[in-house]
Amino acid sequence: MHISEGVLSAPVLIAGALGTGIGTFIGLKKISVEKVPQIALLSAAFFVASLVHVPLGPSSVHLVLNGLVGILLGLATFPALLVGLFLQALIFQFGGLTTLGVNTFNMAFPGVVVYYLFGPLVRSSRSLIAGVGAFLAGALAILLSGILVAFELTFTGESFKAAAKLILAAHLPVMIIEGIVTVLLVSFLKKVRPEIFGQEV
Amino acid sequence: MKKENSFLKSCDPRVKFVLALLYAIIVAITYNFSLLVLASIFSLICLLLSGLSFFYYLKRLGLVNLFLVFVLITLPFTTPGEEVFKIKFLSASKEGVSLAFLIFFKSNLIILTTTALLSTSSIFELAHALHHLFLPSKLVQLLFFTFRYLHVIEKEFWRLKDAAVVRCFVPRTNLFTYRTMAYLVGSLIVRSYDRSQRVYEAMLCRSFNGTFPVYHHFHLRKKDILFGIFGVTYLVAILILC
Amino acid sequence: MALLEIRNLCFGYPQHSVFEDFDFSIFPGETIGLMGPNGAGKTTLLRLIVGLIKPQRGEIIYKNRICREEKDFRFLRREVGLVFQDPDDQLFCPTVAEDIAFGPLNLGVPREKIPGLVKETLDILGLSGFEERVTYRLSGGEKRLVALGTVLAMKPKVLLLDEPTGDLDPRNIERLSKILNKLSAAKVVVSHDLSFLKTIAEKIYWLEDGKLSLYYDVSSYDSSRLISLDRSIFH
Amino acid sequence: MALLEIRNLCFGYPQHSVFEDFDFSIFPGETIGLMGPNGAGKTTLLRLIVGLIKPQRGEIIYKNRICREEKDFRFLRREVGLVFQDPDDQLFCPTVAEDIAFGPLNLGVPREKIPGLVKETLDILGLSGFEERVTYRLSGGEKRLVALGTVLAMKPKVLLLDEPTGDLDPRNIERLSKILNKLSAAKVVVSHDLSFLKTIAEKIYWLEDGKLSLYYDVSSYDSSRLISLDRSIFH
Repeated sequence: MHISEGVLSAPVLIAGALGTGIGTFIGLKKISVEKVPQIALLSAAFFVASLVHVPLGPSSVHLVLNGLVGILLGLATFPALLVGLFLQALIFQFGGLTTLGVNTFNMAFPGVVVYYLFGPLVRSSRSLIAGVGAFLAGALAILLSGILVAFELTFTGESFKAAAKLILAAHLPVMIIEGIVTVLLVSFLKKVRPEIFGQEV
Repeated sequence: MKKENSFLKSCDPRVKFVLALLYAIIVAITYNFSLLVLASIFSLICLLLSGLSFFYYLKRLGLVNLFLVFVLITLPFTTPGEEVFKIKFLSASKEGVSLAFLIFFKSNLIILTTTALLSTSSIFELAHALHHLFLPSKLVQLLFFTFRYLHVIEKEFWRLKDAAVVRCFVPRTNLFTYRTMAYLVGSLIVRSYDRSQRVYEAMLCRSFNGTFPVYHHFHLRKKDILFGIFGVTYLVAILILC
Repeated sequence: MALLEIRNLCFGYPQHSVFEDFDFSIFPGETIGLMGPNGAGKTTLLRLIVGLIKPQRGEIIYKNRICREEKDFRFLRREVGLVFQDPDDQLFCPTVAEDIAFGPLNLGVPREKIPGLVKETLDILGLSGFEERVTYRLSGGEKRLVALGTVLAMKPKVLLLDEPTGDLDPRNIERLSKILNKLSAAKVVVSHDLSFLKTIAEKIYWLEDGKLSLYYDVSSYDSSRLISLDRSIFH
Repeated sequence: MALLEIRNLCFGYPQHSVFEDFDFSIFPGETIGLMGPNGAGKTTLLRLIVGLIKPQRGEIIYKNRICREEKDFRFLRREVGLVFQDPDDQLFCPTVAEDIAFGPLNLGVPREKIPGLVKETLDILGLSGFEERVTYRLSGGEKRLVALGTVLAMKPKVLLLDEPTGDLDPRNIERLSKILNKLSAAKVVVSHDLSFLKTIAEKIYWLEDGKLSLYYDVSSYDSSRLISLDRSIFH
């Protein structure tokens, strides 16, 4: 979920921008020039995937997939998502310039975390282990994003606590769906193009 | 939708980007109501100079996301203070209502102004501007490629979706639907990955040697400089005054 | 009586109109070839028939049912199958078997009948034993055949094919033409390849400026003669 | 003397070999057509020539220089241009002008000469005034021409084209053939479209099972006759 402009306090915005700045700096260093088109096209693919609405009962949720981005791109997750969110801000007015740092951090940091925690599991040749790893990666990345958003709101002011709880609760069903979709996606990619998992930067 | 040749449309994207960023920062971090009123004068000027229609802005504001709704409906009830109204056992405070209003005002001001300043340039122009401002070239290249192939990949996705629809696919809340969605997205990822390799090869075939040549250069004209100076002065002035 | 009929169809983009009061009908079992310059609206016509895009005015009638809303077209799509120009657009499942099973599963074919149906479809295509192959890694020719198979498995009454010969070599084109000739479904085939169309279609129409004109008629002409039309592009 | 020569080339994938002791040469200014079944290795051959994939054995010799390593191929690619099958792979810059300028800028053409070069290239293609057009919004036919332009702007001595007619209609094919006939560069054109190849090539070869055979020779045959080869596909 993208945090809108004008909500968070200055210290939170600055911390988010710093975190994303450092993450992007390290990520860019890891991307060699010949990898630029690859990261960019995957970033574009995930941008399009995030527009996909998945039915959930009478309503629908849109995919986030930051867990899978993390697994596939490792540290390059930061620049890839930064570019994606920047474009979303320009094209749809989702998020914005001042919240770009915070929003990127909220999605990319969990991606990098699940990359280190579950990357080896997902890469396992045994499909059960890979499946469990993929579910945890997909679900935990969302949970972590939700926790970060809630934390940032609470830090901005005590009166945002209720909103923080609501938003965290809204993340729970998304978490399950993301977990399932990530499992299915990983099994698809492993069958069709296993090389993709060997290419993380 | 866009009127041709408005002032902002012909303005240097670097100037516009700097102003948009400065404006967004100042408005985002303030809780001072009089500063917001002064800032809205700046917004109004930008709106008038943009040449974009009222309807266009309305559409943009309509997209204000779910997030703001969460914040706005909870704030009046969670902020302690003098009670103004009550819904069942929940009491809304005066302070809470005014905080909710302040955030709503700030959020919309920023959206309107950045739209006026940035939607009058194409994304490619903005990316060029960023290249000339301060961003590392690898990040700008990433931005270029992502935006360029966004369209290709989006069309690819709609064609795949059509292929599913033609074969009588109707999305529902079940595993079959989730699997189908995963296959569609997975296809997109695999194809993008393979295309990226062909794109890199196409670059090699045109003697790419590791540095991206830049073709376009911007030229600051007098009116760009004047607009920039006016904007920065005004924004800094209201920040100091309030 | 026509199986599928288009009446007074109007469709256009903001800049230019593609069809104005366009009429067209398909009878059971017949095969119609469709030629015409790029951008004449051949693909658009096929997409209009299956309701992927909706006309501004006019009617698409399938089995006497006027199709207007999505639910009407859902009914139509159960029996009218479209094979896309690019097989990569049509195939999105990991294996050939899953791709072929996708349509029938959506139609509610019981799961236990699926393996038999997949096998039968692959046999028709001459691709027996391809069930577990990864679709994405098939050759161009094989992909085209599987894309056709994904629609055949739904046992369509009308088959719409958009440039099915694409980048096929002569051998594969012949193979395709043999498969198509064995099918009993009515077919509308869009192609630039006249000699291919001649092997499968009874009538070939030329679509240009939103108008259809008869271009070649197998039943009334010697198969080696073309209707002589004064077309500038053929100088 | 041959401008580009391939000697004893061996290349294969783990499952099957594509070329074994393959020989091929291109002389200055000549145009060679290349046909063959899907998967015969036509695209692979073009990719081998420009060094995007490296052969297991054998030599690619350009202007008497044996190309083995990446730096040799960098030298070769300055003068041997490949036009990809899918123009979207080739056009990766925002505007037409930038895309056409990309190659020349990499070759070190001075910046002040670029606008003139871009204009000149667009004039050749009949796309004058297209400089500031956004590439992803071009039509399919325009994209193909611009993709050709990105390579032409580098003034290649050898031009390799992979299925340049793609989904073009007869009108655009004729336009392409006129453009190609005006160029002085040697050309190798992979296509399934024999009638198109006849309008541009002096010799057309058939590639199958890693072997080339002469299929059609403009210089020694009447243009309406095909070399009669006992090919099962033509029964």
